Amino acid sequence: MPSQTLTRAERQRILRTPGRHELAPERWMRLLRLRDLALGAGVPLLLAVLWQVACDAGWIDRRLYPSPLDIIRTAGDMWQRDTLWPDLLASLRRTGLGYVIGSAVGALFGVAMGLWRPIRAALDPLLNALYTVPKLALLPVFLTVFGFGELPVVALIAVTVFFFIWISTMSAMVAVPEGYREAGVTLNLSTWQMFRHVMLPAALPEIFVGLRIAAGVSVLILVGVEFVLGGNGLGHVIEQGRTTLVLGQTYVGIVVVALVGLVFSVVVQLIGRLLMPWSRAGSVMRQL
Amino acid sequence: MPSQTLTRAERQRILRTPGRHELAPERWMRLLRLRDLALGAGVPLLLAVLWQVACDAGWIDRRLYPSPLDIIRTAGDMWQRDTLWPDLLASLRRTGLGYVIGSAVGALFGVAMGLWRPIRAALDPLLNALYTVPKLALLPVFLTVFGFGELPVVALIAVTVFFFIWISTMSAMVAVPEGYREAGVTLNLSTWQMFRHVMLPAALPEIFVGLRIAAGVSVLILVGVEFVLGGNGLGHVIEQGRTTLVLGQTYVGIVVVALVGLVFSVVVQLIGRLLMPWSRAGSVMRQL
Amino acid sequence: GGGTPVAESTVAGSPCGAGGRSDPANRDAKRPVARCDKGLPGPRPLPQTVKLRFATAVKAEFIAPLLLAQSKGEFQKENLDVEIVVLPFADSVPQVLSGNLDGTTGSLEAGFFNAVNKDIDLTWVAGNFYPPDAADPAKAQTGLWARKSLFTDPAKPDLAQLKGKKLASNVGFTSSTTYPMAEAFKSNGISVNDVEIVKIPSADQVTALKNGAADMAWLVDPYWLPIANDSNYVLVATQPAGEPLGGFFFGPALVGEKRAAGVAFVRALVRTINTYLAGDYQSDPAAVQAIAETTGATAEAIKGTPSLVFDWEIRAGTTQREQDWFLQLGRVDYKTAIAESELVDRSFYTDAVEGR
Amino acid sequence: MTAAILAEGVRRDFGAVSGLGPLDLTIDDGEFVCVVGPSGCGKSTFLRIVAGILRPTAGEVTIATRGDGKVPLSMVFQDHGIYPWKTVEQNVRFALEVNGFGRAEARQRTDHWLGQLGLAEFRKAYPSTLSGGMRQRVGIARAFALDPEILLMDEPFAALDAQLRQVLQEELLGLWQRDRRTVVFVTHSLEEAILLGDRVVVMSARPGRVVRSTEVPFERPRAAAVRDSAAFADLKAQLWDCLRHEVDAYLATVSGGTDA
Amino acid sequence: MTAAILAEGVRRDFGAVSGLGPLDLTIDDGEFVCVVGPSGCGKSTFLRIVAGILRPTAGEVTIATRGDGKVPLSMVFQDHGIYPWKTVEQNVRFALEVNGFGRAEARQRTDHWLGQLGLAEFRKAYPSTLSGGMRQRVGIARAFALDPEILLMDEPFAALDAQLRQVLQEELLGLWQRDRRTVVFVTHSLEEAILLGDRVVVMSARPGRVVRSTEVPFERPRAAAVRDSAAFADLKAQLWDCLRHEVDAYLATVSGGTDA
Ligand SMILES: Nc1ncnc2c1ncn2[C@@H]1O[C@H](COP(=O)(O)OP(=O)(O)OP(=O)(O)O)[C@@H](O)[C@H]1O
Ligand SMILES: Nc1ncnc2c1ncn2[C@@H]1O[C@H](COP(=O)(O)OP(=O)(O)OP(=O)(O)O)[C@@H](O)[C@H]1O
Ligand SMILES: [Mg+2]
Ligand SMILES: [Mg+2]
Repeated sequence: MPSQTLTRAERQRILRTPGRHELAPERWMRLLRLRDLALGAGVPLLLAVLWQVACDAGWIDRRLYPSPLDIIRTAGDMWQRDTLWPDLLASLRRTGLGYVIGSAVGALFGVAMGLWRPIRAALDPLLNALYTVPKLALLPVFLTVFGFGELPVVALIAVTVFFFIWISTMSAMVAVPEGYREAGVTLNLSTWQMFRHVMLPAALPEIFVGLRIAAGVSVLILVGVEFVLGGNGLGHVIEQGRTTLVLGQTYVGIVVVALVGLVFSVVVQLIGRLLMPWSRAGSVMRQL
Repeated sequence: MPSQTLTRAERQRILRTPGRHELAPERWMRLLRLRDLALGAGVPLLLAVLWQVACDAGWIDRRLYPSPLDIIRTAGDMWQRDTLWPDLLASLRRTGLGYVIGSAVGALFGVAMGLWRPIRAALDPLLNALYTVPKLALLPVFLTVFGFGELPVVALIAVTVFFFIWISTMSAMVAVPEGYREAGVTLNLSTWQMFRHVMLPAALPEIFVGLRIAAGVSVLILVGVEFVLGGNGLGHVIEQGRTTLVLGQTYVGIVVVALVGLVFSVVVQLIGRLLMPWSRAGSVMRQL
Repeated sequence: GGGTPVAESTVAGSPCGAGGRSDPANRDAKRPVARCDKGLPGPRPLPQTVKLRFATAVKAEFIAPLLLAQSKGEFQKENLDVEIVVLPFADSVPQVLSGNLDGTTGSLEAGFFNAVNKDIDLTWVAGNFYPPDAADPAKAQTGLWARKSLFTDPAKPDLAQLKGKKLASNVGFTSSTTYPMAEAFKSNGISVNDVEIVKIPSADQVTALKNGAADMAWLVDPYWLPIANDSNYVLVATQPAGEPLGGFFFGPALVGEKRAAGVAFVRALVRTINTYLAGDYQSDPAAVQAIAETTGATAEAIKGTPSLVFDWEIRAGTTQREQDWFLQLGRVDYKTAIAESELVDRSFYTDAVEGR
Repeated sequence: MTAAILAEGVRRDFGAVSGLGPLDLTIDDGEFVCVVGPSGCGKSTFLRIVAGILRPTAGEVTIATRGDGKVPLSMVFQDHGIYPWKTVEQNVRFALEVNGFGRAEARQRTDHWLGQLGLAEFRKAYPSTLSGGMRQRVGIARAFALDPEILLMDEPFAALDAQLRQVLQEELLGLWQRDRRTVVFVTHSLEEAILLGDRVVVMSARPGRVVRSTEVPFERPRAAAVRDSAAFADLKAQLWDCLRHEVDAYLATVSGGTDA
Repeated sequence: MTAAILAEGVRRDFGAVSGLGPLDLTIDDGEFVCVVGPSGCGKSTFLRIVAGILRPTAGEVTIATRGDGKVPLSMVFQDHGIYPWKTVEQNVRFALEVNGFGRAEARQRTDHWLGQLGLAEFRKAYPSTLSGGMRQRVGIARAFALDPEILLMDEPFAALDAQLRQVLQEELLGLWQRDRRTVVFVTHSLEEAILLGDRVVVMSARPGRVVRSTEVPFERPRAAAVRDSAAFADLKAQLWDCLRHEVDAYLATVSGGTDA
């Protein structure tokens, strides 16, 4: 029957076969991880090489923008003269302390405001307004309250970080699907248990996004504060290089700050993964 | 039978009755909204009154920290002399433009990196490092690229906002439950349709948290940039008040900035609610 | 406001006269400052309008010559179209080099010397000002203020007692005030390295003094006002007399191919000083009003600090003296001082006042 | 006998939609009541009100417990109600621990019930790696392990294969008979309802009211053979008619609109 | 007759867990195949592989479509698979529009199927305001409206009351008979399987293989009375035995561990 044949010819074939991932999952994962690493390191390297070439070719004025090799050289010099290490340490101490304090208080407010509407209603407009108050403009207040030395610097970082964690945590708490809470109600959970076993884990992924954002913010604000306050730290290194036009020093400072931010962010993400083993369970597609 | 009686006496009674919300939902919602408003306005007002009292009583040095009434008076003066309005407008224009551009580009990167792992792998370390580069330290680069005038200011705001939206969007995309994608696969969605109808709406709530955070950030960075650049704007008002010791002006600037931030944040949240009508559908508990 | 003797006598026929010049080596506090008559030297408009762009870190009274020259049309008379952008000195240097700016304003901070050392063409072509009572610590003014209680005899403060104390500063010893401070310390037998720098922005230094965060601070206008009459603080060092520590810097174009425009620019500045900013200009309400308008400050705030002595001339040896201290303190990244001839070009203002 | 659950004029509106009509129902202490009714009629809503998750819009539910169990009430949710951030084991054990069971007992009960429900092998698995039926079994294990005085079950066996369903029905009956727990069991299977319940309650279409409440006349323990009896078929037919009437009414009302 | 779905040695592992054993199955074009099997044996996994959501770890599935429908394949998910950010109506209509149905036709089909499924009144409602059964009906409406050449259904009627279930079974049969669509229907109800299918496939316990594949000998259209026939009871008993064997094996293996 011709029509039958025709119909057969028209048939579409769809194949479902194992992909490379299914055929050799371990090898494929290793390959993927290698690819990721290569890409992640390759792109910045490529940019650095381009920059170097542009400098060598004279397209970029080397007096103003040192080349990557210049920066490495300067960094080596500074390292040998022991002028980078103490600043790095000072900055790490400040930002670490400020970050931890700010995150803790921010999470506290976020949780309280996320869980209880009256607290949210009472504090949301106020905190929203305070959020955008330029903290550096309030320096006199900080100096008066916290005296001098490390304390106002740490306080400024903590206050800034606070707002980011507050918003993330509060939003995350409010966004927890009600089903989880309802199940908790039938399990007779106390407020604390409900928080500990239901709200917190449900909100954790979003809170960690906030923590990651705030990690960067804490480094940024640290540098900003050190521009004007506290006579050492990476911000000071950058600022001093800038005002005295020792630009090599400035760019070394910038690169170190960027690396600190990168490491900080990676650490926060790793902690997140450790704390949320379930977040990758059952994921099949996402690996590709 | 005494034992039977005893058992009866031991019985616990649990009642499930309509709450105030169920008995008169509309009235109750109105009351709640009123309470929220009262709390939201009351707390800042209370703080202002306390501050005023402290100033009047001389606990706070009025020459350094003007009282709320002083600030209002100064604001009135400045308004009449037409010295506040143009700065406010200039700042709003800059921050609005920078925010929109930064958010758009950030969302673009966030989406691309959230959806395609190779892009994520390639750019994540680089952007993570750039995130914490103090943008103000790169002012010369911005000026060289964007010339003078509004452009570098807007660019600085846009670049800063970019990173926040990028992280939020990317995290939100990666966190979209796979089930949604799987359903989309069986519906033969194209990449664009999958994005438009599945990934974007699923990620929207988290993206809006990022947008809210970035709204504040854009105002903060605006003020920071105007401290050093651009002879007008609210940051200039604050800084000029500080450098000329007209502290009333500084505090007026700070208060106006705070209000701008508050309004900005509220607007972003309202837009979010409009765009996500489903987010409140079916919610029963959350109203209380 | 205060005042300073002014060189008189204008030689008839010359665009300004002998009063427009003084011996660069003369740093006498009572030295007459260079001045011409009002409205002189007269404009000599360029054949074609030249656009120039200059940077200033802030719009404040001390930059009034530039601001008023623009607002009063003095640049226009020279057929110059000058745009003023607000930018810190350090940030403006790259822009001068790349041609985005024709010149900038600032003081002799370490960055200037480092820049020139790196072959960045920047030339100091005109001075700016000095405080009227410079070198007279009895008069409250810009200078190093210290807590009185630090000294055994506050009437005759011995700076040696500041050893180990905290100095509030926004940049540390890289600014132009390093030189007067260092000289003051040296004459009391201590070094600036003997004090501890506490980094605090200028606007917050008084707060720092008050809450004990710092023991002393170099307070510039107008930050010393709140403690001017406070018996707890004493002024222990001031800017040197008769010696501007900064001013106007030209990029390569203005020194080279656009030299005529450079001279016209300086001529307009000089004329502005002579016309509006000579002597105790703050007693002239119109001048105060003009400054208030261009800086955005209130008239009262301007009158709160005394009239400055605007001086377009560059004293001999200023660059050497600054560099000496920066070299000694290691604040510049080279070892031997750059010669004044590579840093300074006085020909612009001499040409301006001599009508060339 | 005393009432364990006494619902009087219970209504629940969701905005303009009334989800549960005025419902009056008395459930005796120790009674096993099966609830059937058209989809969307308010069965889950009723259970949620009894469980204290929702409040009624009007009316009142009085719950009386003997106080001889650690947990007064617990519920098996239609959509499982388990936590994705806890492993199978943690989901069960944590519920026990927060309800006053000691560590050892909690562990022992968890092990027991995971075993009964065929989940022992998956104790360390996260719910996202389980099949639908396995997830439902976790919810069932949790409720059974808690051994509540009143057990609310919302279509608990819907996602289970016929065999497992039978096994669990027997487990449930064993549990119920041992301590005479009160059970409210929502199901869509009339057979299941008749096989398990002391009484079958038929609800009307939304907003659900009780349209019929029938005692099941079969002796316990009921053998599977009961299914083949004429009385069983008869009862089932009656309930079926009653229910069909409701469903037809429902479909007639709601399917209107643009479709003929 | 040609095969619509040809599965050859299909396996799927999840890490160390093998979810689906080597499975060989041929489903003819236009055939209605019901799949039963113990909970967790890999039924959903198989459907997901056919639907292209998952790839097999080994083996191959070949799907052949006639190309006479707009949509080659569509699936009703065990957990509904509908989007909370779309209303009931949007959930259905959007699926139609992206699959090449014109606006007018999409609207008309949406209206039709929402009506058939008793959802017309809730067309503007978001899924979070629906009952479990209503949500499942949205998923069914979407799949039916798409009128795919191959329809994969994963326990589609589990959350529906007995009556609605019957109504929808008839709808499904009507759809199937009209265009002779290929249907793969996973269910836990043997009755449903026998009543609907041309063939019933019994899967083994995890990792699921085909342990039995039985043609259903009843003529179509099948009246409900078929249930009462001896042949029906016999077939059911056979399948039941086969299945029990699997479930018992399953329970014996997995419930081990700490529990005796
Ligand atoms: N994403 C995943 N990660 C790990 N294991 C999985 C995943 N999905 C399924 N499995 C495993 O595969 C097996 C089969 O799962 P599947 O969902 O196919 O079962 P099923 O036959 O549909 O069961 P049910 O009748 O309960 O729905 C299960 O044992 C489960 O543990
Ligand atoms: N959160 C909510 N918001 C709005 N309406 C709701 C909500 N919850 C339930 N409803 C409505 O209440 C009615 C009853 O819902 P319920 O879940 O109790 O039904 P059900 O009897 O359990 O149905 P099923 O058998 O399908 O699970 C439904 O029509 C639904 O639309
Ligand atoms: Mg229900
Ligand atoms: Mg399944």
